[in-house]
Amino acid sequence: MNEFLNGMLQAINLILTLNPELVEITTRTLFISLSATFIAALIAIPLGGLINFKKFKGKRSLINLIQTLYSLPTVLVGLFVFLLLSQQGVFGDLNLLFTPTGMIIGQTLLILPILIGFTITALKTVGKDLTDLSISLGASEFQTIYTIMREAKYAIMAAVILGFGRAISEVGVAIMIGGNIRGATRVITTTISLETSKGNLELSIALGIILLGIALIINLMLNQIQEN
Amino acid sequence: MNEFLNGMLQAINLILTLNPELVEITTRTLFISLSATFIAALIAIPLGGLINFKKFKGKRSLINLIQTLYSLPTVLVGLFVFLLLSQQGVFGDLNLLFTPTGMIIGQTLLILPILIGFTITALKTVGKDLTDLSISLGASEFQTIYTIMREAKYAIMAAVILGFGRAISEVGVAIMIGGNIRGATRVITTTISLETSKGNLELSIALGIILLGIALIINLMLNQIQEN
Amino acid sequence: MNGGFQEKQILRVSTTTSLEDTGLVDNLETAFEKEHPNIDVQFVSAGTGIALKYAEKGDADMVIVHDKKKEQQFIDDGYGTKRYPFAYNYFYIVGPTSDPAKIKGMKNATEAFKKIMEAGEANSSVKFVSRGDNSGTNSRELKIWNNTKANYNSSINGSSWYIETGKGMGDTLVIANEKSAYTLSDSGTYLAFKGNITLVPYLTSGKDLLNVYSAIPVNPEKIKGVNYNASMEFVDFLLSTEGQQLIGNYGKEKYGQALFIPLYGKGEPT
Amino acid sequence: MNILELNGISKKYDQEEILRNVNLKIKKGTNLGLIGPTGCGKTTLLRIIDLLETPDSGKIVFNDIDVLNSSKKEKIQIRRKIGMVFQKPVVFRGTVMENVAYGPDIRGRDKNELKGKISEKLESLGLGGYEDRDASSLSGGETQRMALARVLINEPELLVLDEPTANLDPLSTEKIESIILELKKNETTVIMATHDLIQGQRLCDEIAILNHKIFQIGSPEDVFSKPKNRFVADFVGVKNIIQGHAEAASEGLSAINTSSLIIYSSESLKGPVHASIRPEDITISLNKVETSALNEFKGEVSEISKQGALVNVKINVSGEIFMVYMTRKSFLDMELTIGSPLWIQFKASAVHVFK
Amino acid sequence: MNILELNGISKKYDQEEILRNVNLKIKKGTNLGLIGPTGCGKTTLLRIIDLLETPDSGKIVFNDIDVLNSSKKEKIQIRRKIGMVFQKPVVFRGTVMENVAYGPDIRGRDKNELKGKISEKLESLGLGGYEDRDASSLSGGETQRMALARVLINEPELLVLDEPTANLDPLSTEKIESIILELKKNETTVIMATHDLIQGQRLCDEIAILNHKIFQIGSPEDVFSKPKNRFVADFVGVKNIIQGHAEAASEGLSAINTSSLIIYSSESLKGPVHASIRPEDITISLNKVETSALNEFKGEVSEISKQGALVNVKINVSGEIFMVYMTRKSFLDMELTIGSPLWIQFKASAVHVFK
Ligand SMILES: Nc1ncnc2c1ncn2[C@@H]1O[C@H](COP(=O)(O)OP(=O)(O)OP(=O)(O)O)[C@@H](O)[C@H]1O
Ligand SMILES: Nc1ncnc2c1ncn2[C@@H]1O[C@H](COP(=O)(O)OP(=O)(O)OP(=O)(O)O)[C@@H](O)[C@H]1O
Ligand SMILES: [Mg+2]
Ligand SMILES: [Mg+2]
Repeated sequence: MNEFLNGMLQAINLILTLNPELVEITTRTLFISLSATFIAALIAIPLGGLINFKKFKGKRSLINLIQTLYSLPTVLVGLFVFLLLSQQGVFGDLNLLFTPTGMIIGQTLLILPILIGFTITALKTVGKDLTDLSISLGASEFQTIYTIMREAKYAIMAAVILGFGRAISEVGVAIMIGGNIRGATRVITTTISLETSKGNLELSIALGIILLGIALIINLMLNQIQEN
Repeated sequence: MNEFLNGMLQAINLILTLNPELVEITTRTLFISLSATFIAALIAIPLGGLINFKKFKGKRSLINLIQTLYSLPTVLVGLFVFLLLSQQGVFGDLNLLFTPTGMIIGQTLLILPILIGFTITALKTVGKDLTDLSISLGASEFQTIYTIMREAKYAIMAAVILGFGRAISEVGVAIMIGGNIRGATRVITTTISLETSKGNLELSIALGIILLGIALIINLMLNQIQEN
Repeated sequence: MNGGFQEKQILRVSTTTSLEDTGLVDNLETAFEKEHPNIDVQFVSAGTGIALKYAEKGDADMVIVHDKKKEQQFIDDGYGTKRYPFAYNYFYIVGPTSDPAKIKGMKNATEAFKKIMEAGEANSSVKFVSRGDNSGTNSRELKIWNNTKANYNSSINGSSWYIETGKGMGDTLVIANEKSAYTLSDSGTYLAFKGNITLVPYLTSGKDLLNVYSAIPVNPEKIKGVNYNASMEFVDFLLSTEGQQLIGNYGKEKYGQALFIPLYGKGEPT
Repeated sequence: MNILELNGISKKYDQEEILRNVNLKIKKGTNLGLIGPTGCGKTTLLRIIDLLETPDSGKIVFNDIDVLNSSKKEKIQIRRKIGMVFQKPVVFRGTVMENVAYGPDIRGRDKNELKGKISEKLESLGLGGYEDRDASSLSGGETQRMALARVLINEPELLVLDEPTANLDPLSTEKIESIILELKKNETTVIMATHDLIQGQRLCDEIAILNHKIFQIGSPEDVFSKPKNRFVADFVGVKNIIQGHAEAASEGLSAINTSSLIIYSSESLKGPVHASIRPEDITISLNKVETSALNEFKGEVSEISKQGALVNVKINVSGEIFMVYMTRKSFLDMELTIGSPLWIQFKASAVHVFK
Repeated sequence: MNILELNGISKKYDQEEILRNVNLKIKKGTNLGLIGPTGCGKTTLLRIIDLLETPDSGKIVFNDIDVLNSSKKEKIQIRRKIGMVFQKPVVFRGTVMENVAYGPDIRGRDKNELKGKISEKLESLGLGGYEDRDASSLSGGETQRMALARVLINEPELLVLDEPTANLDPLSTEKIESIILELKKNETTVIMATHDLIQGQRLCDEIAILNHKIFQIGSPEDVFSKPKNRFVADFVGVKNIIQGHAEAASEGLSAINTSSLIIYSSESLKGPVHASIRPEDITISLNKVETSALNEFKGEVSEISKQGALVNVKINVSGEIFMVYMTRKSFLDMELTIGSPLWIQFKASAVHVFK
């Protein structure tokens, strides 16, 4: 387990020396995963709200389907988006393959089910009394959903943090769509994979620790947002 | 996108012919991921309960840390467990590297933070009134925790489903600790990776679809359990 | 022998992903286990670096790789007993059909690389994709760049025409295909991906492109507990006529050509 | 003009019929009290009126609009004219101010402008200075008053109150009651469920006695003194109820034959009936007196219980028990104890007869 | 023997002192009523007694055990002897049966054996046949009764009730009250918060008037007729309160000088005082009469209001207003209207004097 101690020292060293490649990769990682989380939250929270509050046929099945997509392997999402974005794919003309934008799209798709699913779960735990109260006070459907969201904000923020964690820690999408191209689409996880396959275990560990450090900072910030 | 259509056809074909290798891999996948989910739930649900109900210094920080571990990259967990289980590692004598048991340990560690964190989130949404009621009726601390768990069972089950999804869809741990050894530790995701790297995209897609099918069945079963 | 009812032993072989991707190891495993029912061969595939690490830590009994320099280092450090070369083939220099660097018909890999570099500097549509992952293929690529006498660190690495993927061979081929770029590939992976990509091979032989595969048992004196005997059984099988024939025929059915040329006891080609 | 009409409202939960063919017409500006035993469907009916629950059948007309057949948007508009205070008041996360501002907020009113108004409203409900308190930490009574403020701030045309003073002490109850009476001056219509009969009497123009269906509706005076049937009589606490058979007697009177007495009534219902005499209509004397009261009987004191300012005396007349209220003073003056013999008198016009 | 003693209990929430130095001693088998305005700390005090809240200072002794200094285990044992029904009853997910079985369950009792007992208990509370109903769908009153059943099934030594009949109609209230009185026979001690003064009078052996601190504690009779101070007097609804200055007069009497009258009292408190006369202790006559009452004044009717069986008449005597209760009958007999002149009389012994 010496590797872990060395990894930690190496992590500190990399951070203190502000290793330029590390800075570049970290910035890119943050940009991509935060963007994906933000976009996914923007879609998932209202959508989850709608699904929770609307009564429709097949609702139970839809929720089951969403929960099933928690098991979506990242490679499969990667493959799917890759086929869409490749030169021969439907969106080939957009030239998004092997770009950070492409990776954002992939990660967004990856974490959408989790965010939608857990928004629904979060809202389910808010009592019917509050929904009734809001409606009774004259709220429109949209206003009611918004109100209940606010009541469930703690749980919804937990879902967002989870989504971010999934995005920043995943590697399948990043590698399939980004291609791990140095200077263009390399992110922390793909670098870890690369260094591991090179046998540079300590560097991998150092990078993993740095990733967790970043996640900690982001979580603290998200928690701060939620308090207000 | 033809690949997806073909992949789907191939998936159906593989299932209908009960391809023996597929059956073997699928059984192993299920065994490993269900075991990991089960063990993790067994640890995480009581632990999450304790953390939620106990008042102690640094609780907020502990929860932040747990939420940070949502961002744990699978490779890092893989690496960590690999170093522990390798012949030179602390638990080298147990000969667990490149075995399903080792993979179960890795996946358990991977999903523990999510399960603990979301158990806490689930319990937080149960009103203080119910805790008070339970205590007032003479429940011991343990009984109160159990009661509140039952009140939060929907959200806790959602967390378990999420944990299972994470376990069955991850590949980093499976490949680092399992080694993707044919006939011994090959699971669906590592097969997908292998087939993708071989260029057999359609087979990869077929396997991905089968994985989702299995996840659907398990989710339906877990939901069934929760109803009772 | 206790009447053949000996306890089943495991032989763990760590190998590179590019070799596993060809599917050869599956065939070797099946044939070997048929002859040695008490040995369970387990192939663990990973990047060359980690594959050697597995062996160094005693988690594998033998390695099969194709990176002579690293193999020698492995033996010099005392981890491996001896190299047993058992087959070879050639790396391919592949590129887009339009061949913007005009390397078609060239025979010398070093010259071809030089041309690609010059064309890349002159013309933004010429690109070269490197695996950049310290794999055997990547080592060979760097060796060829060195032969061109150009300074790799200053004039190649970091240039806009030179793309580093840090990925396996298959993914790298796919990226090269998407980017209409040249790349260096082992023949097996290229043939496996041929159906999915439009890249064509331009140089497929020559000294620079020679790719020798060898097996190295882990040294039981340095690493306690490794299964040296089984490793030697497997080496014997690899070098046996039966084993060599199996290797020589592999791929004919699927790709219409053999992927590996067995050595049949001849010395390692140079 | 009727602000609200309910026609044939029925509602079932799990096969069980909670409301059966409920008909109500409420004039603008009236206070209607909904009284009935627990579980009789009061809350259910109020929730239907607030459009939170859809009846299984029936028609609701609010301000001439057929509510059940109107669009979602119209329903929201109607709901904005109705304010309901729930029996179990719940609060939104946040301060008292945020809770009360909710209604104006969703109506798009400017919050800052409203702050003063909200503070005034809180003040008038005895919650002055509570603006920044965490709403979830309020006491039972405080929560109930905040819930009332939250509704009143929207100036509803129709105010629906589900047991509005159930958690309040007498002083707060008085305050709330005066606010409800105040609203009447502003033409606000009020429908309130209450289990406090006296409160219903004090506040309401009309009382409906509900037990899954409406048993009687009318002025409090009528409902309390002239119950139409035994259920209402029992429920409103009519005390002296006697079963008998009524027959025509001389001069437009009817004679009610119980097993042991004949009681004269000035009402004309015939056949098997119930008769009731309000305790306050019965006088007592130690000796037989000559009065105009047609009914005079001899009995003896069987039970004495003090209740607030009054003493309840039960008098046994040949097996029928009559309850009489006395002030403490006259009780002491007459020196009554259990077993004291005495005479009771009541007029034929004080005998109410019903089925 | 005292089952519970509270010594110097204080509790603050956010700087605000909710309870200040509360002292209580409760004998086994007594019914203590806790009465006070909304927000006065009743619920807080009950929660402290149920060990749900820890006071900032003070001591709690339950059955001779110093509760606050006892171990967790002991606390659970004590809590199992105390049953509390909350003001806002909440329910566990599940059926009524499951809710009521909760207490026995966690005490490890056999559920099946208990089923009959639970059904009986439900029956006795008017919830017969409710066993399999979803607890969350119960009406307000049903929920409250289920909550009572959930606590009674554990046969607590000390029963803590927070406004137990707040959501109940008169009939159900009567039922619950008779159950509470029944418990007394089994030596169960009861502490109940209520805002219903009459209920307090009916059910309790002792009444404590609370407003952050205890203002008075004693028998209902004492508290209601002899309030120790203005707060209690106002709160318990003492009607005729007059300010004045008391001086010694002949024969052990004191003379209370208001601005316009001199009132004689048989109590001896001197100095600036309040005096109160219960409405039922005042008699009325159209002409001056010769009685033994030391206080007789001439006044005129200033207000008339009917309330249930009684009529409230307010009489203005040189600016002081006296309220008198009359039965409807005597009210009609005297033919009173606003402005009618009359005389009032009350004895010196009916004048209660306090600070
Ligand atoms: N957790 C809390 N945080 C802050 N303030 C609180 C909290 N709990 C109660 N209070 C405040 O303490 C005061 C007393 O509350 P309590 O619930 O004891 O009143 P109560 O006498 O039961 O009133 P009611 O008759 O309305 O139920 C109230 O002003 C209330 O707002
Ligand atoms: N959602 C529901 N599902 C099933 N039964 C219900 C539901 N809501 C109410 N009930 C039942 O309908 C009956 C009427 O309930 P409702 O709440 O209208 O009574 P209520 O007259 O308001 O009583 P209370 O005075 O106790 O508040 C009760 O027996 C109740 O248990
Ligand atoms: Mg109700
Ligand atoms: Mg209270």
